[in-house]
Amino acid sequence: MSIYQPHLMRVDGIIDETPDTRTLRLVFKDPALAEKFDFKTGQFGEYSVFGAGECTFCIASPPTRKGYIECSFKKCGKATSGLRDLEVGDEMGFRGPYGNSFPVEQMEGGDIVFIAGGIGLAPVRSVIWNVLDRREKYQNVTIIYGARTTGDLVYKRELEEWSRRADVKLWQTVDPGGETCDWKGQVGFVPAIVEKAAPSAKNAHAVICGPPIMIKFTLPVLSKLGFSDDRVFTTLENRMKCGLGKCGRCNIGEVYVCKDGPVFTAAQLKNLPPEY
Amino acid sequence: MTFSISDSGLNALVDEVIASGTTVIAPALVKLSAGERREYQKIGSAQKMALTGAIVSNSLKPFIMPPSVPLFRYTRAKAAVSLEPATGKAQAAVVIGAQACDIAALEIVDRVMDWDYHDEVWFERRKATTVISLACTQADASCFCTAVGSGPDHPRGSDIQLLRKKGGYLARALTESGKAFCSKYGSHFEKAGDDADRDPLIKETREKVETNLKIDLGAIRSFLTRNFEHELWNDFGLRCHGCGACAFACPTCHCFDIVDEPEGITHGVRRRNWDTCQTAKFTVHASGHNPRKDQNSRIRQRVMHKFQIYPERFGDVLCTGCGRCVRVCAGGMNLLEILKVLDKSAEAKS
Amino acid sequence: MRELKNLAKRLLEEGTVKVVIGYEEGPVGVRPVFVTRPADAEKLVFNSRCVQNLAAYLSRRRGHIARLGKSAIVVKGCDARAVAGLIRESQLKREDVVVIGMRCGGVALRPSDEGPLTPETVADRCSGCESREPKLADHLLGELPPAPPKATRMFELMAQIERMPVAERFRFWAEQFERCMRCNACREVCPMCFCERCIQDKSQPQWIETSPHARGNLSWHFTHAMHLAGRCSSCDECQRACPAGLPLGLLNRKMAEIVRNRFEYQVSDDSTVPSPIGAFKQQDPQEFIK
Amino acid sequence: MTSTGFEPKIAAFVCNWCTYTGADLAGTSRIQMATNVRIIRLPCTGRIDPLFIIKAFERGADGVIVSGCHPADCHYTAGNYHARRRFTLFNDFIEFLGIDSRRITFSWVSASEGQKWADIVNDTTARVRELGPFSGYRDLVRSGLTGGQDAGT
Repeated sequence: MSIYQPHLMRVDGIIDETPDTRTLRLVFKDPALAEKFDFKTGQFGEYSVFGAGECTFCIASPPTRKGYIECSFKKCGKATSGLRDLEVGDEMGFRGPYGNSFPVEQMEGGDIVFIAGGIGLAPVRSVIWNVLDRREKYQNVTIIYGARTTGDLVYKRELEEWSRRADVKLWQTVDPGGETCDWKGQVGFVPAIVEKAAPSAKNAHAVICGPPIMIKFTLPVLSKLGFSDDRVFTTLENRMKCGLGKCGRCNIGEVYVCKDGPVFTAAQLKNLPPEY
Repeated sequence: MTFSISDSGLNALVDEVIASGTTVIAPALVKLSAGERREYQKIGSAQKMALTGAIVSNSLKPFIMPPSVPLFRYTRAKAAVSLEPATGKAQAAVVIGAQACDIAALEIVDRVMDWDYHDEVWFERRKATTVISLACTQADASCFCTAVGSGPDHPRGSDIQLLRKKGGYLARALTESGKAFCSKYGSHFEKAGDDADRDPLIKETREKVETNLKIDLGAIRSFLTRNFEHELWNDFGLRCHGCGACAFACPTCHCFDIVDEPEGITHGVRRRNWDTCQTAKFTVHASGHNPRKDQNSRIRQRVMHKFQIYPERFGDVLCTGCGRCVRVCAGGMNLLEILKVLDKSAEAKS
Repeated sequence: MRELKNLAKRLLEEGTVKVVIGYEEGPVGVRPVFVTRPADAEKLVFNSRCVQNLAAYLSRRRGHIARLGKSAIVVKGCDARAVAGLIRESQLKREDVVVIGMRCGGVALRPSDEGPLTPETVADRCSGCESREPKLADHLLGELPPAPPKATRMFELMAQIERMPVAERFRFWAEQFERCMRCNACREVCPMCFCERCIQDKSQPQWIETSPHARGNLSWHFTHAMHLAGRCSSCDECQRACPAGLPLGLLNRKMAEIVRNRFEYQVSDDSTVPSPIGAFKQQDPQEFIK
Repeated sequence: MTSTGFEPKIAAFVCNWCTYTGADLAGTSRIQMATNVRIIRLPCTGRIDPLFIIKAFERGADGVIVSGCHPADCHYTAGNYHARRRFTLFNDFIEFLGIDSRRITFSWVSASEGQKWADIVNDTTARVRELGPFSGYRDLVRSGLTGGQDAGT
């Protein structure tokens, strides 16, 4: 079987996060593979809909939960439309896991700040659950999550669950004008809310993922709060086809996002050429 | 071990290999409406071979990595899907009379195709192919193999190397499969050949190519590392049409696209097709954002990938100086000119 | 061509144009050049090796050239037809380009073909060319050289194909399109191919299979010829740019013949005449419609 | 049924206002006709892109019928005039590429010409059945070694 042939998966569950964003829960058709399959948080895979093509997403479920993987995606192209048309019980393909991962072991013993914007919460959610499933190994956990409007917030049930937990400090925000009358969370752009939340940088790491504009304005806030660049981790999304370093598509300068990434520190981001 | 083989001996050898059912690929004369040219082709008999003449216009890439190769076929029955691998069908093949720049390219691409993940779709054809090179005696103004660590008689990548001599060829078996091939078809080879009888034209060709381009690859590599935003990139892209003919003609350009092609409602095939970084849709994101917005950045990517990115990771340059990108370019782009500008700027900087 | 160099220098010095798109002696034959500084006007040449159709560089898709500002362009008769095509289809305003027309004595097949023009080296389109003195021109330079020799290879190939029975003709084209690797040079080099997003790049639905096998290639080249019907300025650049050496000029030549016979329309460098496919007549031929 | 038992597959691209209604009339008038035709309805002949016809052949159709309103009857006033010019080019050019234009029938069938529609269907089916199957286009895919690199013997 060539490295391009995907494992067959069955759609086990579908959750509509927002009108155009959906989460698929996938289980391996071959039970032996379901047993053996393992991955690290932050790794990505290629999800195949036969006849439409493949698309590249991170694995949104944490590695601490065995037997299934989840991915969240927005319908905006041929392959994602194919994914969107899948129903529970349909079969599709998955190739992976590829790329590097968030160093959750290295973050143990300290604080962690999770910052996400819009559907950027998908890769971060995998790390959040990975941390919360081993909560005792970490100090304070802060989650700052923003979206354009309240309707655009993804993983609403989990946000609800996190807000009820005592050992997690959750800040939810929507862009100015995106709030509804009964909205109890913050109102403002994510960088402003990070400044307001002002998480302490002492012995802390940050995991950030969202639209480029949000990252561009949040990184300076984090460094002002004292976070050093090599303690801030983000994940890059570049166009990919093979996901394993052969198709020559995802490189930024000499860095291959599929091999050296997708997880990078802010320090690495700074000396990447402006080609992403 | 250096053997020698006469012209008639080589023809007999080729006919015997063909008779044994092995595919033989060799330069052949092709008559086209655009004139006559020499191309690597699957040949049916020895007299189809044209071992001398103009520079071979295509490369060996279509035989190891065809422009479109099926990866697997899928069939959908209601919810269930079944996949049937379409690989694993490569037949044994022998390449005879290939130029040094085309064979060195195969070994250069081997490195990428074996980087952490072993690409069976590439290696099944690669392993099934015995490569017999012929020292090159035809070079033109676009050749620069000597400037990138290769040369007309460079043995890199050849299982057996042929060098022209009066009335026949010297044959040097360089690898295990080369020796095995020589012993299998030993009857056609005569006693040891003397390296001194090689055709002096080979040496003349090397000198001619050396006059085309002399550059310091290391200086260029370090210059490229630090000058991503140098303004010289803005002058290269003007005449380029962004078509990709250079990448398709290039023996070392290995980038590809993976496409699903439904052949009906319930069945179809997933194919791997040649692709090129010279087009906008190579890097455009679903959101419409394109990290490489104009042609200048794409030319920079192609030059960087060959002379900085690949060398940084594998030590060698991703180019064998065959000059095809110059010959096929409709806009008059010239890689030798670009390399000269980079070499001069690198000198000025250091 | 002293006249051309002086004109280019004057236009740049006056600031009438920001760039002069012309021909220069490249490392391997003549090639396009984009002169922005008056001193570089010395590079400009015009001879029988100026084969390229520079109108392709006027299309809006070339953002990095449009950014240079208003341009002047050196054109032969065949190139002027392409400039007229861009103006006719409102890709370019007439006043946004200074057209430097060159009286032409025919060009060679390739920009690196030295020596005088002979029936073997002259380009196919030059035989019997009636627009050796372009009408669409702000400036008209050079004396009119003698008419070029006649190349017959395209006519012979066309006749040979038309003599074939239909099944053999299908096999002929199938073999030709077997060689195509879909580098799309024929599209990128064509001045009339200025779509922002080509139908090949539209994937929902994917009308034309992008894989370079003979089936996808036949569908692409068929559609390309249909989309150029009554628009192609027969500059044969697609044929010259094709690395696989396909006779693509033949497809457009046949389409031009059909358009001429059926709608008495000849592509010219007069941009006021609408193209035939955009218009219609009440009494168009319809004998093949039952 | 002919000796070879070959039954052609024919795709019909018809305009919604005239020919589709005409075909419907043929049905309601219980006119008997060949069943080889698969009708695809489009708003107007002006919307029938030559690419649809090529796609039909690509996927293995043996024949194609394209039919719409008579000139001057078009619901969109000029759709069929534009289509007529396009079909004129298509018909001659397809012949040049080696696809037998007898496999394609262009016709004008108005909403009241149910019988004419049945005749078109029967004539085309008979003609294509006699021409035989046309899988040449669909089988043009040569996987593995492509790029025309085969010099033969």
